[in-house]
Amino acid sequence: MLVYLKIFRYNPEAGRSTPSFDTYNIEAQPTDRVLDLLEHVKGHVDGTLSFRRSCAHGVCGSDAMRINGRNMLACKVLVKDVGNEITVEPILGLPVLKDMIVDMEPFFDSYKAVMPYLVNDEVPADGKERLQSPEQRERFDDTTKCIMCAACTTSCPVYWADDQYVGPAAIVNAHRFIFDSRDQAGGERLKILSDHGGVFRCRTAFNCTEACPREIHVTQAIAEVKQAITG
Amino acid sequence: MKPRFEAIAWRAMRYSGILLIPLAWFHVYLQDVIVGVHAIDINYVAVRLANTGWVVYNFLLLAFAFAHGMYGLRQVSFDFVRSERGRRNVSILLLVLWLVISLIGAIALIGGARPELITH
Amino acid sequence: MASSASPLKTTATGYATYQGREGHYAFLLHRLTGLGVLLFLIIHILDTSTVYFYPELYEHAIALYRSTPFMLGEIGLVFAVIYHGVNGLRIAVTDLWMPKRWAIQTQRNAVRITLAISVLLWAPAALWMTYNMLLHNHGINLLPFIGTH
Amino acid sequence: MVQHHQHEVVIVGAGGAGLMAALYASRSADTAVLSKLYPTRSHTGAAQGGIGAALGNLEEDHADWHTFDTVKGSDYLGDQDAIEYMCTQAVPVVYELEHMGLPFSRNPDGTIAQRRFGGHTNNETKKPVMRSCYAADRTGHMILQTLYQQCIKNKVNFYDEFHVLDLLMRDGVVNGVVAVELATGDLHVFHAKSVVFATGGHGRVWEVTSNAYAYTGDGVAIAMRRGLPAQDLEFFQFHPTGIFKMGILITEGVRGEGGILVNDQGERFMERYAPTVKDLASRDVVSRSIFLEVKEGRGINGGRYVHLDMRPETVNKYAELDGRTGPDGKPLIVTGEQLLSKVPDIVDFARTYLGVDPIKELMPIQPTAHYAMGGIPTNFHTQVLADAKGAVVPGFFAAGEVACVSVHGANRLGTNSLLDLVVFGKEAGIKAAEYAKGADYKPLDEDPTAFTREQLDRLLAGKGGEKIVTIAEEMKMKMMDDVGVFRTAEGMHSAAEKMRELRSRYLNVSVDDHGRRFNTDLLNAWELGCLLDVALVTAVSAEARPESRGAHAREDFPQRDDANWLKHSLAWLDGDQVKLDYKPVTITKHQPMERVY
Ligand SMILES: Cc1cc2nc3c(=O)[nH]c(=O)nc-3n(C[C@H](O)[C@H](O)[C@H](O)COP(=O)(O)OP(=O)(O)OC[C@H]3O[C@@H](n4cnc5c(N)ncnc54)[C@H](O)[C@@H]3O)c2cc1C
Ligand code: HEM
Ligand code: SF4
Ligand code: F3S
Ligand code: FES
Repeated sequence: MLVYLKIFRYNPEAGRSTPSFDTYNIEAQPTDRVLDLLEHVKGHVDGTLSFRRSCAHGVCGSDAMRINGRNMLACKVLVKDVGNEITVEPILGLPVLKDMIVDMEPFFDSYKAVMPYLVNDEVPADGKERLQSPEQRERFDDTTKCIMCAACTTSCPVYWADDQYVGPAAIVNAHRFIFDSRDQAGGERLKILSDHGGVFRCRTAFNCTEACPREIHVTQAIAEVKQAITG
Repeated sequence: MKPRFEAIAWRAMRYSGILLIPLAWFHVYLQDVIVGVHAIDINYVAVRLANTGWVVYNFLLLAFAFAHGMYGLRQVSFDFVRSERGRRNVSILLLVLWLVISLIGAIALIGGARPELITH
Repeated sequence: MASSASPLKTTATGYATYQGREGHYAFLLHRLTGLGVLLFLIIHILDTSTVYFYPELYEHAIALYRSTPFMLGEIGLVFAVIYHGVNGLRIAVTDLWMPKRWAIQTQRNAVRITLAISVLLWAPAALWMTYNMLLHNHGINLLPFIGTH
Repeated sequence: MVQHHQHEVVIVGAGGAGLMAALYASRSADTAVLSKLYPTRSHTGAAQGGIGAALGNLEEDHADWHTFDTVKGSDYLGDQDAIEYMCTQAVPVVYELEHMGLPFSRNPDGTIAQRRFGGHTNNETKKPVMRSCYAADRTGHMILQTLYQQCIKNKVNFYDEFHVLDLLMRDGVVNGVVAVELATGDLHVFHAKSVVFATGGHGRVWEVTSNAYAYTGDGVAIAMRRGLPAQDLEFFQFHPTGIFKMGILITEGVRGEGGILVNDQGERFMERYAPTVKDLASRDVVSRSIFLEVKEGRGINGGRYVHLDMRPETVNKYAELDGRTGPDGKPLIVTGEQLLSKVPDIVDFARTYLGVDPIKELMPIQPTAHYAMGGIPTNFHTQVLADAKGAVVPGFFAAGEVACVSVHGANRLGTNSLLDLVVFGKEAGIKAAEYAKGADYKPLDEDPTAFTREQLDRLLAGKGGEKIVTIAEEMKMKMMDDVGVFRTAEGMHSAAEKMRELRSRYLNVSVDDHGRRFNTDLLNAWELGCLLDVALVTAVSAEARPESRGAHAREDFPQRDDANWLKHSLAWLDGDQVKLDYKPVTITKHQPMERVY
């Protein structure tokens, strides 16, 4: 089938300092990934087109972009899922550096701000594993799935406006530790998240949950953190 | 403790919202739909404000709806005012507005309507 | 050099063009109606206060409220209060008591139901207010058998 | 503009191996981690099955058994001292991961959950043993996340999106690397006392692969360009069931649950190739069978794929024919729902990428390039070796898939790669820091970026009009056909010739992008150069080995030849020529035997 592909372009170095769109007509299979189309354009038509990708099957989190107006992983959406008119734009709310490539530093900074690591230095005397029941493990299973693709954070209307907001991805990663029975820094994390840029900025717009390619219940995780804070 | 404030406000927003359903809906249905603006004039208001029950009702409405709304506005404005200083200024401004307007409303509620002052 | 659109522009772009699902539109409408009702509330507190401070002005104000544009606005206001309330209830109840219901299908349905309930509650009021507006401002009586109000 | 940095230890790669090395090196030495991807994008995150360690949480198990299984799995080509070291270290290192916060799945008693995996057995009963420690079906993801989190906690120095292009050496001693910063296009020289390579594999040499775009063999190619050898590149594992064309992995678990492979005539062809175990034969056997079916025109519609059928009615039919019974002795009957709950991820992949519901339809699959057993030769202290006698390259360490210790020999067992990463990643971190503490900074050459600039400038100046994709396509097809699951002298020879031709045409590639910022066009072209180098050496090393062993399967030499070929190959790339040498396999306890399961 013939696909009409419209791609956002921005590259001040090459004189394209005003964002604009290039269009391509491409012969594609319905089962092609949108990422395959981008690779086709880059390989055969215009090598300057730039985007990030690695695993090509939705597990590394490199290629979140706005496809037909909604955040998705280009490698996890097929042509037949989005039709033959496809518009590809960078995710919103992070500075665009070149074409689909945005500056991820602010995103990772927010992640780092919520202490996304286990805090507990006590290990059993025999050096073996700490015990944790399957139920305790299940409690935070959902939020361990995050691949930090930023699809959620950059779909959030609050984040678009307010870069002080840590955003759903950071909260998801905090949730993963707050509800881990082995962790000892839950209180500190909750304190960070109850501050101005924390969970209470969330207006339950739900775009994050809709956007998450790992089908994490993001809004639910945020609500659970809010409840943990307000007791 | 600022953080504590956001958490309490979050709960307050939800409880006050739930409370506002009977308060605000009844008010709106009564005045705008059942009675209607064509039947409302200062005498109508005067009669109502002479009744303590209605005064209390209006007080509750004023207190909850306005606080709820102003806090909501604070949240909305925080989306766009990102600096700590800016946010403090906005908070102060909204607080002052809230107090002044509430005060005006409260005085009017207590003082009641004064149709006798109309001179024409 | 990065292209950092201003947050205002990013937000406007996002609000207007992001193809969110039900939740996105519910959020926008909630915000719009909340701010709308607040604006009205402020005006309303101030104008009603004139019954004490400056009664003469109140008469002018009421006259203004009776004009057709204002009455149309009032019909909108009623919708705003109803929708904001029903939707606020959805948010408050889910947040406070059933966070597990922040699940995709549940919320898509919940938002649709919220909107349906709002319209159902609003429609009779809106019809009645329209009837009154036409009757009082334009002398049209849609329901002659009821007689004049 | 060239920027200079100095760190005692420089680690290239931020996957499982690189991050583990970083955690340990940074405890005592000033350490920097360079990665061309954000660390969490590394391919370690794609691993699902689990990490092997004889914890014995559910049944009796011993590190010795694990050692033997690995030796046998390697078709006796693995070095037994290294294997024993890895399997013994497995137990404490898995506990260590748990202490770092890795969310392993749990048994009812709260201990780490374990499951069975191909090739891992109870050495006495010969039955499969539960040895694979797992976190749902996301074990690699959890390892990567946990290690990255610990690095954040310990404030490890990261240089994200820094693509390393060259290894710096002086008088045979490694003293740094050169990298290009993607965001600016600037070259950076990292002056170091020790360098650790942990850059992963090179599965992108083949057309159909389970490997990431980033798997372009940079580490091996860079080392070879600096005159160092590559070991055992002829051994590359093909996993039998990858999604047709895309290569995305479909786990063995599907066949473990009773799924079967069928050809165009609807025939269950594995009956012919492996009459006893049929569809559950080992990876190399199944891959070869599929290949033969396709070659003989029995692929679906004559195409390059066959079907994997896991519909409940099929599973039940063959369960009865095979006489497979449930615990109650009655024929095994499964429902669609049960199958779905056993392999949820696969069902998701099939639905997303094939639009096929595997409970109701057939999945088109073909063998997919999966794992590099070969790589940069190291001893089990991760020190890189320069020759067959075992001389170490001072200051240079390698770990993870890029390295060849060799613990996987001719064929890797499932769950042993993740283990390899953490055990040898840790060792690399410790050893690199130790070395750095006892060494001085070796002065850099006058113009350390010269070689890098030469490579990049040539690509930027290219006017020949050859396209990167064209050359890449030809390489992948040729390697798939002739140096894939099944090999002949003729095929490998023509592949080597083809690689030589492509390498000369590569000199004429031209790139479209001449900018500096995120010039992924240029870097893709550079990566293609690495792939071509690795492909050539693979083809030549393979052609030179006239036997079938593990993943190296030859039509013309179907038998293993221990008398002549129980040895590792070492290959040096010199211009167009590949120079080969061999070194003995370290054998301690286990003498080679015939490999039957
Ligand atoms: C689909 C799939 C499933 C698997 N399942 C299992 C399993 O169940 N169990 C198991 O044990 N193994 C499994 N494996 C194998 C295992 O996951 C890999 O072998 C292992 O993760 C490799 O880890 P690594 O640390 O060596 O490399 P990676 O994790 O790939 O990291 C490589 C790093 O090097 C960096 N890099 C590369 N080149 C450069 C350069 N030129 N400059 C700078 N940085 C560079 C990259 O950015 C990356 O950070 C699986 C593999 C695949 C593909
Ligand atoms: C009728 C009952 C009402 C209910 C159940 C209700 C509920 C809510 C809730 C739960 C929120 C919080 C949303 C969030 O934090 O994500 C909210 C926000 C808000 N409410 Fe109400 N409310 C009601 C009436 C009102 C009234 C009468 C006003 C006007 C004065 C108002 C103005 C606002 C504003 C401005 C916001 C902020 C919107 C935003 O952040 O986008 N609400 N409401
Ligand atoms: S929560 Fe989901 S959408 Fe957000 S970063 Fe993680 S994986 Fe991506
Ligand atoms: S989109 Fe944003 S407002 Fe909350 S529910 Fe998600 S974080
Ligand atoms: S390329 Fe890895 S998630 Fe899409």
